[in-house]
Formats: sequence, C-alpha cells, structure tokens
Amino acid sequence: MNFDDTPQEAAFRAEAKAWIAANAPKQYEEELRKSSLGRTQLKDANILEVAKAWQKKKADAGWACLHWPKDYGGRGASPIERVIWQQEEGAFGKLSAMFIIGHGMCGPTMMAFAREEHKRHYLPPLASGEKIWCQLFSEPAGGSDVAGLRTRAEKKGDEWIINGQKIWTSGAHYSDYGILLTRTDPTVPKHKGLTMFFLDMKSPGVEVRPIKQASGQSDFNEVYFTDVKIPDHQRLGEVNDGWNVSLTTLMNERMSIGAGVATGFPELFDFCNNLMLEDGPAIEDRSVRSRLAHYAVKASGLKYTSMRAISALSKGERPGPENSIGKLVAGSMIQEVAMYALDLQGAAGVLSGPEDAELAGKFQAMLLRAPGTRVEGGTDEIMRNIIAERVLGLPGDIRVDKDVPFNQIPTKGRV
Amino acid sequence: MNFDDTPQEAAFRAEAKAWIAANAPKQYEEELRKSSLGRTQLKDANILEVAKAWQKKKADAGWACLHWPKDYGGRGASPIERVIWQQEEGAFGKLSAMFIIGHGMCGPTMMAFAREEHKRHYLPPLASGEKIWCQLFSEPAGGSDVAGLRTRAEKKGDEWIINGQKIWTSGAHYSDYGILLTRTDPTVPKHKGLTMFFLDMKSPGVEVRPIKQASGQSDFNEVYFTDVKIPDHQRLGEVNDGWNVSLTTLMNERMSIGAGVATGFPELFDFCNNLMLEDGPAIEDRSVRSRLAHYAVKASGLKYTSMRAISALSKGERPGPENSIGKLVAGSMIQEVAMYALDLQGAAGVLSGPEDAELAGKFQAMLLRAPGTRVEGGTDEIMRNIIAERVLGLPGDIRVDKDVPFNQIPTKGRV
Amino acid sequence: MNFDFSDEQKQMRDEARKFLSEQCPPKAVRTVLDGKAAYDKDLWKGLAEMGFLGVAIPEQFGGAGAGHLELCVIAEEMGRALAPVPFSSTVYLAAEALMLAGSDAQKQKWLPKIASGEAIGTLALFEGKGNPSPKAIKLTASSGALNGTKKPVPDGAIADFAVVAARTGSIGRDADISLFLVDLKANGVEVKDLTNIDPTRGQAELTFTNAKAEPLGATGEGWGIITQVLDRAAVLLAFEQVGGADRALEMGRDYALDRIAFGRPIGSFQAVKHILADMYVSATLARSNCYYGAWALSTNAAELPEAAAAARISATQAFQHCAKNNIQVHGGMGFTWEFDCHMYYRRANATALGLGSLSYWEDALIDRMRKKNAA
Amino acid sequence: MNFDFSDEQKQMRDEARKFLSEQCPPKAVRTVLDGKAAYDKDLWKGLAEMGFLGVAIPEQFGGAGAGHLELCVIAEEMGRALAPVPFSSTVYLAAEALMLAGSDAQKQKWLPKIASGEAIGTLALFEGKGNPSPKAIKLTASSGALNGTKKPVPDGAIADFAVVAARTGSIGRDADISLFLVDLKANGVEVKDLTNIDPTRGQAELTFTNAKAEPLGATGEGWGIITQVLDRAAVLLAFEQVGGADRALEMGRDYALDRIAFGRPIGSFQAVKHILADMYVSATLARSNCYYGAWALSTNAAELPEAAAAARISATQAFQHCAKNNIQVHGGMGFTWEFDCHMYYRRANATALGLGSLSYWEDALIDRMRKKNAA
Repeated sequence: MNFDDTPQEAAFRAEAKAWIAANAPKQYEEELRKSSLGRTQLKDANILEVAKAWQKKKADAGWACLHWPKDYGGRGASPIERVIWQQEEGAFGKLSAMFIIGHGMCGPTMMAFAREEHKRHYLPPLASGEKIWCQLFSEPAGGSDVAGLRTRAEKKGDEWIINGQKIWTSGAHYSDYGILLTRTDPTVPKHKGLTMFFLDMKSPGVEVRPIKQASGQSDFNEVYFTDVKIPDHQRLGEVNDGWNVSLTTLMNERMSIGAGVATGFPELFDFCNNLMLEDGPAIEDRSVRSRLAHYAVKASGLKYTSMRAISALSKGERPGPENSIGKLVAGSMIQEVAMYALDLQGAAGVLSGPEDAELAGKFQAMLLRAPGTRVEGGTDEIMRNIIAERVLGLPGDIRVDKDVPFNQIPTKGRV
Repeated sequence: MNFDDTPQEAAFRAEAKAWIAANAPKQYEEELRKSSLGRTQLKDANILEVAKAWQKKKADAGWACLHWPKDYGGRGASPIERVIWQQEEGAFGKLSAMFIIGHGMCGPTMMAFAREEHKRHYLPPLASGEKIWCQLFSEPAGGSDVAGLRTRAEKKGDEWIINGQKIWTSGAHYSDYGILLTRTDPTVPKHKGLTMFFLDMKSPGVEVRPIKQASGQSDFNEVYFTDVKIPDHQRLGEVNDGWNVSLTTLMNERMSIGAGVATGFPELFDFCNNLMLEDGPAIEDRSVRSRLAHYAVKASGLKYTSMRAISALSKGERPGPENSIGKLVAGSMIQEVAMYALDLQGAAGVLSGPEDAELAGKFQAMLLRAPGTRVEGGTDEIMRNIIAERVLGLPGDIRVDKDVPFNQIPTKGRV
Repeated sequence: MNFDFSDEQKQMRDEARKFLSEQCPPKAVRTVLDGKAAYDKDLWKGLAEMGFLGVAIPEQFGGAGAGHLELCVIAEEMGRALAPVPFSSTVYLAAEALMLAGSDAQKQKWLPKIASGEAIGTLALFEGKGNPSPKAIKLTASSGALNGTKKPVPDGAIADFAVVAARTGSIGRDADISLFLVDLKANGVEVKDLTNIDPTRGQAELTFTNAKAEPLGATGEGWGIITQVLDRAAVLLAFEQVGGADRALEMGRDYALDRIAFGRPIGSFQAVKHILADMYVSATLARSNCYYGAWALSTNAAELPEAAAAARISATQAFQHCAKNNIQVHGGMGFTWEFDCHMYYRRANATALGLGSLSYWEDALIDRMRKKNAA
Repeated sequence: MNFDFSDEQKQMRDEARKFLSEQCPPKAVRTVLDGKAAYDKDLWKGLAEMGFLGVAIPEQFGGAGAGHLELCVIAEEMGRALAPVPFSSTVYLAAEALMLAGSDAQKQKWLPKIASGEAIGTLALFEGKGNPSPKAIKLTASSGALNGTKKPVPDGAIADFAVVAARTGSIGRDADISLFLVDLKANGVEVKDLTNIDPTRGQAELTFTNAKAEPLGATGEGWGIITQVLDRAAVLLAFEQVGGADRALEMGRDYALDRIAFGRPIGSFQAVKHILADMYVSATLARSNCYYGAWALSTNAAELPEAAAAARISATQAFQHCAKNNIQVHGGMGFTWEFDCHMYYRRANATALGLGSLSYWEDALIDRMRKKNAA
C-alpha cells in the first residue's frame, strides 16, 4: 500500500507537469481554484474561449483525450496516465467542463458505432475542442425513465425525419453536434423501439432554448425538433437497437473516475477556521466541531474511495460503483453543508450579493445550485437502485411497462 | 385553544383522582415511574400479581375498560373520559401492559363478532383482568405480510382442527384465551381464505414456547398447534371472511391514543442535566445542547400531536394516523438516544450490570430493547406506507400476489 | 381541553386562504421575485381591507382586537401563499414591539397606520453576521440621535419606520441596549437594497448619521423587549413556515400522483412514497409544536420562551425538509425557474435565518429548559 | 500509486477468513456469549499457531515480523467473525504499548508470550465514565507500587498482565502520567468481572492495593505513549468494525433475497433495497478511510493522528449503522436471540466506546486537522 508512482508513471507525471507549467493559462489558476458549485466563471474573460484555447493547445501537443487512439485525436494513454494527467492539470481541469459530455459520452459512442470515415472526420476536432458535442436523451416525459422518450424518427427514403423535444441538454446552445436517441417504433415495448443518431446542431428545424434554473442560471437547454432531416448514414447502431447503443454511452460515463465530486467540505472547514462566533472562534465550538467531523469523514471517505478505484483501474480492473456512491453522498451533503454555512452566518446568511454576502456569496450560490446535484445524472433514488441492484444483486423494481407496447403505456397518473 | 377541562370533564377527573389516591398501590409508584423501555419489573413483587390485583380493584369500582358497555364489564365512558383516566392513572397505567392486547384488540373483536352469550360470559372477566387474552396472528412466514399466514383450520363436523405455528404472541404463556386467525382455503387468493376464531389457550395440542429476544428477555412466545379442536360456535365472523374481521381488530389498535410513546428524551435530558464532562457540565456543552434540542422538539412534537388527537377525539372525530407517526418517530429516536447516552458515558458506557453501570444500566437496557421497537406492531417501512397511502392518498405497492391462489405464491426467494 | 383553533378561527383561516388564492397566486409572487416590484402593493392594501394587518392590534388603536390565535392562522396562510409583502416585519416585529413597549402616543401614531396598510415597519437589529446578542450591537444613540449601520434589515428599503436597537451603555450587556423609533423617511437615514436568496422578501442596509430617534420603552430595557419580540415573532413566523411546508408537501404529493415513469405514477414507488411520508411527519410535528407556541403566545404563558424556541426549531426544520424534498420528488422539473418549487426552497432557507439561526434557537431552547428545570 | 493491500496480504486475509469460518462459526461465539467460557481458548491457541497473534511483532521477539498492514487484514477478519478472544486488548493495546515504549527486557519477556498465545495483555486506562484524559487518572504510583481502581478494563479478568496508566505528578497534566507494567497474577491485584452489553468480550474492574509495578517508558511520558497507542489501536479496531459492518450488510442482503413477503423477495421493495444501499455506502466510506489509516499506521506517517481519527469515526458509524439496520431488514426474526443479528449489534455498540466514544474522536479529529492547518 503506497501512494508512489511506478517509474513509468513518474516519468509520465514529470512530462505532464513540465508541459502544464510551460503552457497552462496561469493567469486564471487562482480564480479557477476558488470557484465552487454554482458558479464557474471568469471575471475578465469569456470562459468558453479560454477553455477552447486550452483544449486546442493540449490537443496540438498530444494531451487531449488521453485514452483515445491517436488516430482519432487522442494519445493512446493508459487509464492511470489519464488520472495522473487530471491530478497534474488540477484547477485547469475545470476548463474541461464543457467538453465532458462530448469526450466522455459522445466520442466513445461514435467510436463504437459510427462508420470509419465519420470517426476520422468528426473525432479529432471533438478531441481538440474545436467542435463541441452534446447528448440528446432526456425528455420532459422521460426523466429517470430515459427509455420513456417520445421524440419520433420516421424513415423517408435515405433520411430520417425527426420531430419532438429534448430537455436538460447541457451546452446545446454552443454545441456543433449531438447524439440523439429517438423512437422509431412505438408499437413495441419501450426499450425495443429506439434508434440512435448523430446530427449537426445547425440543421434546419433544430431550435435551442435555454432553461432558467431554480438557481437563476442557465446551464441547460430545451431542444425542439421540427421536421429535422438526418441522413441514414448518421445512424449509430441498428434500427430499433438504440437502447443498447445508449447503454454504451452511459457506461462510458461511469468510466470517468478520479475527477472527484464537490462535497463543500473544504470550503466549510476553511470558513469555520476563520469564523469568530460570539463566544470565540467557531472552530473551538464543540457543536461546530462535531458537525465538521461528520462531514470530514464523508469527504475523506469519498476521496479514498476514489483512490482505491484508481488503483484498481491501474491494475486493469473495471471501475465499480464509485461514481454512484460519490454522487449520492456528495449531492445531499453539499446541500446540508451550504445550509449549515448560512446558519453559522446568522441572519446575514440570507444575503447573496457578491459585495454584501460573506465570502462573496459562495455558500448562498452553493445552496441554490445544490438541489440540482441530487437530480442531474440520476436522482439519489436511482443511485440507490443502481447500488442495490448492480452491487448487492437485489432484484430490480417490478416493471409494469415491460411487455407493454409503448403507445399503450399510460401517460398521466390521475385523470 | 386551551388545556382546560369542561365542567363535566373536571368532575370526572376529580372523581378519578380521588379514587386513585385512595386505592392505587402507592408503594410501587416510584418504581413504576422510573421504569423505562427494556425493563418494567418490580424489585420485591411479582408484577403480574400486582397488575391483576389493581385491575380487579378497578373493575369492582367501575374503572376498568372505561369505554366498554357496562354489560360487558366497562363503564360506558366517552373517549375523552378514557384519556382523562389515563392521565390520572399515570405511572400505575404501566401495570396495564399485559391487558393491552386483550382490552384493545381481542375485546373489541369479540364485541363485534361473537355471539351474545359468549360476550356476556367472556368479556367481564377480560375487563377485570381475571382472564388474560392474547392475539394469534403473526407467523414465521408472515411478518409484515400478515395475510401470508399458513396455520390451517379444517372443518370436521361441528369442530375445526387447527395445525400450525404462530409467533410474536405477547403474553401467550400467561394467557387464558386467544383470538386466532387461520387459513381455511389455500386455493383462493391469500386475503380470501382466512377465518377467525377464539380459543381456550389450555386446549389440548396448544404448546407455548417463550422466544428469547436479542435483549436477552422474553416478552413474546411461539405457539404451536397440533390437532387443536375449536367448536364452530367459537368462530368470529363468516368462514373465509377472517381478513375483514382482523381489520376490525387492527383498527381498534389504532383507536387507543393518548397513551404516549417512549422516546427516551426525558431520561436523556435528565441524564445530561446531571452529567459532568471533563470540561464542565454536559448541559453547557454546545454539541450536547444541539443534540438535546434536536430530540426535544421531536418529543414535544409527538406530545402535542397526541394532544391534538385527543382534542379531535373529544369532538367525536376519528383518530388519524397519530399512532403511526408516534411509532415511526419514537422507534428510531429511542435507539439513537440510547446510543448517544452511552457515547456520553465514554468507555464505561459498555457496562450494563445494575451495580456497575451508570443509572443502573437504564440506557444500556434501552439500547438492547430498541431494535424491537422499530419492528413490533409494524416496521418503520410499513408505517411510512400507511402514512403515504392512507393520509397522502398515494398508490399502494404493486401486489404481485393479489389474484394468485395462496398455494401458488412462492415461498423462497432464491432456489 | 381543546388543543385546537376554534371554529371561528378556522373560518378566518378559510377566508384568508380563499383571499390569498385569488389575490396572491404564484404569478403575483413572481412579479416581486423577478424584481418588477419591491412588494405587492395591491395585496398589501387588500390585506388591510380584510382586516388581517391589524387582527391582533387592539380596537382602540385601529385594529380588530381579535388576538394572536387569529394572527397565527393568518400567518400560516401567508406562508402557504408566499405572500410577497412586508407582513412579518411590520406585524410580527414592529407592531409587537410597539404593543409591548410603546407609549400611548407612539401606539396611537403607528398602530392605526399599520392596521390600515399606510405604514410599513420593521426591526433593525442585526449589524452584519451573527445571531441576536447585545454584544453585537455597536450602533450608538446619544441625545436622541443614532449613528451606525444595520444590516440586514427585513423590508428595510420599503419601511416607513423602524424600531432600532442601539447601544446606550458602554459594555454590551443586556442593560446597555435601548430601543428607538425612527422615521426612515427623515434626514440622516441612508437606505441600500441588498440582494438576498429570497427576492420575494427584501433585505436592506440602513445607515444612520445623526438620525433623529425617539426612545421606545425605558433606557436600558431594550434587550428585554427584543427578547420578548423575538419570541413572539418566532411563533408567528413558525406558522408561516408550517404553511409553506404543508404547501410544499402538497405540491410533491400532487406531482407524485400525476407524473408517470416506468409506466406507473412515481408516487407508487416506495422511495418516493417514503420521502413524502417523512415530509408529512416533520410537518405534523412542527404543526403540533406551533400549536403549543400559539397557546403560550395567546395566553402570555410563562412557557412562552420555551414554546417559542421549540416551534421555531421544529418549523424551520420542517420547512427546509419539505421544500428541498419537494424539489427532489419533482426531479429535474423541480429545479427549473418555471416550476414554483424553488420559491418555497428560497423562502424556507431565508425564514430559517431571519430571527436568528437554527443553532441559535437550539441553544436557546436547552438554556430555557434547563432554567425551568433548575427552578 | 497502489492504494490497496498487496496480493500477499490479500492471501493472508483469505487464509484468516478460511481459518475463522472453520474455527469460529457463530456457534463458537455463542459459547462465550452464553457465559459458558470467558473466551475461546482453542481459537486463541489456533490463532497463535497460525502466526496471527504475532504478525506485527518483530521476529527477534518471537513474532512473524510481517507488519501492520498484515495485522489490519487479520483484524478485519476477526471483526467479521466476532472472534470471542482477547485479540484487541492483547495485540492492539498491550503489544503496541510494549513495542512503542518497552525496554528490551520487557519486550523480551512479554512479546514472545503474546505471539505464542501464552500471555494475554491489556491496557488499564479508564477509571469510570468519561473519555481518555490525563485528568481522569487518579490511580497513583509511588515507589513502584500502584494504588487505585481501573474500570472498565477490556479482557481484564483473563489478562496475565496489564499496562496501567498512573498519576506520578500532582495536577493531572500530560506530564503527570506514567505507564507501568503489572503482573495481574501477583499480589495486590483484585479482579472483578463486569457485565457488559457485549458478553463475547469481557470487561473487568481491577483494584490495585500496593501492587508491584515496573515503569514502562520514562516517567512523565505516559500520556504521550497512550495517545500513540490509542491512535494505532483506533486503526486496527476500525478494521474489525469494517469487517463486522460488511458481514452485517451481507446478512441483510442474503435475508432480503431469501425472505418472501407479499409474494416477492423483500429485497425487491425499494424501502429495503435503499436501506441496504445506504449500508453499503457507509461501509464503503469506512473501508476507504480505514485504508488510509492503514497506510499511515504502516508507514508511521505524520498523518497518523488525523487518519486514525477519521478511520475510527467512519468505522464506528458504519458498524453501528449496518448492525442496527441488519436487524431492521430481518424484521422480528432479527430481534430474536436465535438469529445472529444481535451479536453484531452488541459488538458494534461495544466497539464504539472501547477506545473513547464517537464524540471524543470527532472532537479529536477536528483538533488535529486544525493543528495541521495552522502549521
């Protein structure tokens, strides 16, 4: 048991470290480091442009999408090298946020199901950040039940005509391409009538509308499709086999480990370390200490769970349910942490304006963003189901819609 | 909004108070008051005998089973008078523990379904505590799924022959009679093939074996039936209508409100008020205070919920789900409280012997008894289902065994 | 015993609910949320006309003279509807302070205007972060003039007058604090609106520079009055919180009944059922604690300090719990600006802090129980 | 980085598991539970023969000299099997204290006997209720003789020797505490067995009346040694706790798969599934914190105090959580003496207290993090 690199790993780390030191946009490092849930922005620059420039620079030097094959814009690196890169990239890694969907989900799906010429054409600019991709699965009627989607794709000649609506599409407003899951046969049970495509987001008939979130920000979009045409050669996988294709996409999402999840603990500890309460320093108050300890061991537990997963990865083992655990624990924890930080501020905890609020409103922003963390990418309840079923081997929920043709499943609970 | 008695209520209270003052076994009052979850015993007397004597005295003076008709040994009192009696009886009410099943469940079931001559014969000695009754519903295969019971009753002439096993029968070892739910038709869906009886617990073929609980005590029994004969006139309700009969029994259980549930809070508050920690009085430690406050408002919330229910009762309204809330909240709370009280004792918290342990091991006994409180009379999960379905109107769980003949329902999860 | 509101009080609740459902639908709340108005003036006027603003103000001062139980049932409905008006600052804080400590002339001047909706009042207590404490008050009063800054002051930007806590002694003990009445439209008062997590209820910074002020109550008795005002406001605000919690629970329940996933209403999944059951439990416990608080408030019982703290804690927990899990039951839709869930979440978290935080009241509760126990 | 045990260590774990599943089935645990034996002598002997008792003791003192990572994997298996032997007192407390502070002669006298199973040792620290603290130590040492009472002393009734913390200064500061080695079979030691919530691990009261004792470590350095011993034992006991938590989770999972209610395995109900999922989460977080503790222990890292506290807290929480909810998943059957669930519940709650309570370690963790932060 050790935290040491192997000689190979050490060499790789040294190379990465040196290149980052020479090339990273240092002027934003401090700002990126301090950003936390609810607000990653740069004061004096457009974060989208800074991110694209950094990604391009990485790609030109062979540091983009490290685990992808070289032919498609990657480096052919090992999983552990990818983790080392992430560790060294540090705060600059926050600039990759807008590429995560494309690199983590769309790219792998293209690699597994697209034609070779498409791969050579589309993947390198995706890796280099010149083109941004989004993922179009969720629908208003879907939610946790992804396969309940209703967006239709109908074949006309060599083309498919798409009509419907997607929701929760991160980055659709700045995306160039997207992968799209559609219903091609509503007369069969829901998992059996789906087909996957990729499409140009600039196609006629695609309309992107930002969703204003409860926090007041807009990280997500609705995307409307009106008679959008997609050529059949942009189909991914067989007709009506889209569910299996989407499982590849979602499985790849689970592969990205080691990035760490935001728990809010470091911020809270730091805050309490500097806070004076009426009776003395907050950090000397035993009720504060008890709460801090409670959160501390969750945060460290997640951190070391992630390290165990990285170790397993470096031995070639498949990742386990670490991501589900991380999301489940961190999601509700960051919400509690934010509430507690406001509590410690007393009545002034309501203030959220950067000039008047404690720490420029960091915890207030966290509080308002937190409800989303317990939902996005799978609700707490779905995460518990995943752990119960995939890890513990418990039976799946009873599926009343399993053998029912999709168009006969009820759509409204009360009449 | 007030806590005042009406003139009638005040008169009733005065009468009850005076009678209790003149007649209650005062010598045990202090001991009864101090007893808490996990141990209600008397040092120098057999609690069963003391309880029977007190019940008989009450019955002779017309203070037993207040809400029952006078003809059956009661007083014909109003629900609010019953509550007033309980308030005045105070710690002596703990002596009624062994009669609760008989008075709260068996008696009302007999009143609703037995023949008139049986009622006149059996109910008065039940009210006076001369005869003790038990309830024989639960089975090893049953648990939360009461209707999944397997004890068979087969008709032979004017008699029924009973074979099978019951479990979790409180007081079966000192009971004279019992009400018994049996399966009379295993070829129909499970709720439709049940029949209810009452029987003499001294009947040949009835064998009672105490269950040793996790706490080391034995409050419950297994009861085995081998060719036990019950005459048909002891049937309660129609053949195969036992499920509906049992619902009457269980509904009456919910009617008994106002008795209050044990949360452990008063004991914990008292303990912390007298405890010195290394740095000073426990009650001045802010982490202790925070924990205490958390429990305090749950305890007071339950207390005032119960008072609201009593007020509703006195206006003739039906009791709501107060019992489910009380059980759900108090069950897990008393377990946490016990763990916390041990925590505050430090390493010596493990000691449980009356001579060496803090407060004679009160909290240690509470800890070991507590897991039972989250299960007996319906698990936490069943309570949440009841609240969700009966109060909030949410759909029932999906019932895979609903229309399946009982003898075709699987009995083992893994083969 | 009748541990419940009377039929007349329940009737008043029904009236208030009906009035608010018509005059204060979510759309009206959003007008203030979106910054299109500082508060809902029409609603404020309507509440005055209904007699709700002065329900607990004696008739001789222009109120209905009904009492605090009536005010509790109205408070619950205000919380349910998220009414975007300065009700809590004016009615729970300013009016209560006046009724407790005001001279006849002061009551005569302000209470009728409160009841009629002509005057908005508030309590200027806090000076930056921290909980209620005499030590934290630095603003000074001398020769009837105030100097210093208060923040956050609820509804401070729209208030006509404020009860201001000032230091009149040297150390910061209870006896060093006195209260003053200040006309906020007069010279020497600078008002700055502050952004806060619940834009439907404003917060402001008030800077006083030789601002003219008249004493409210005797010099050196300010802290005692504040403590009483906070206890009384704690009960009333707790009713608002319970109203909000109940509504959040209803929204979650309704959505769970209507929304289909995996071919069934999501409310048929135990995970969702049990979230909602737990919300019901916490809302019920809070309501019961609030009823006890209402009894203590309405009878001026010796138990009020303890009852107020219990109601405040329990209602804060319940509203936060129900508001956040209402979003959870709604899933992604609950996290959109379009759905109303976040308005309850914002209000729940804002009301949790306004009179001092949960930790503060927890500590206070045990302090009070301990003193009672020792007595 | 290899944040995992080595293949050899895992092999040792498999051996230990196999050995314990054969030599220490629940029936064997029940023999001690039911008071038919003070501990399982055959098992103790077997553990010695397997080399498990001396796995971290250097070869020169009769041990295997393998190290503390190896001891961690064995500790986990001991916890899993609820081994009813004085392993934690002898190996984590007495042997660690000897290795840290013993003279060569002392090590030579006792360590080989520990490794061979001939001697049972313990640490006599507590004097009634309370957590580890120099102030709480009243037992005095003068001229090599001890006077005073220790309680509870783990496995005190079966131990051959004890490391005893005594006051050698006047006030009760750290520097007033020294350690002594006492032969418990000698004159002046009175032993009383005490009933405790986990009868599979004994607790005793030791009364010393002019009992002969030899110093362990320098005078006045006792508290520093104790702190180190407790940190080391915290990591090792945390592995026992994680072993127990894992087993409780497995028992619950298995029961949920087998038990039918309402026509389906109870493990198909979300309420039950999610209880088990949460148990898995807490057991996993605890395991990861323990691995970090194991690394710090095995490398004598400066991070040990912080890592030990985190492992202790996390493992205590996980074992209590899993043990109590294993009973819940079992329903009524889980509350019978016949089922093994309560043995894990008893052990979980007893191990939560042994080295100082959860509150104590929570406070210690933040103290340590704070100091590191300030440094």
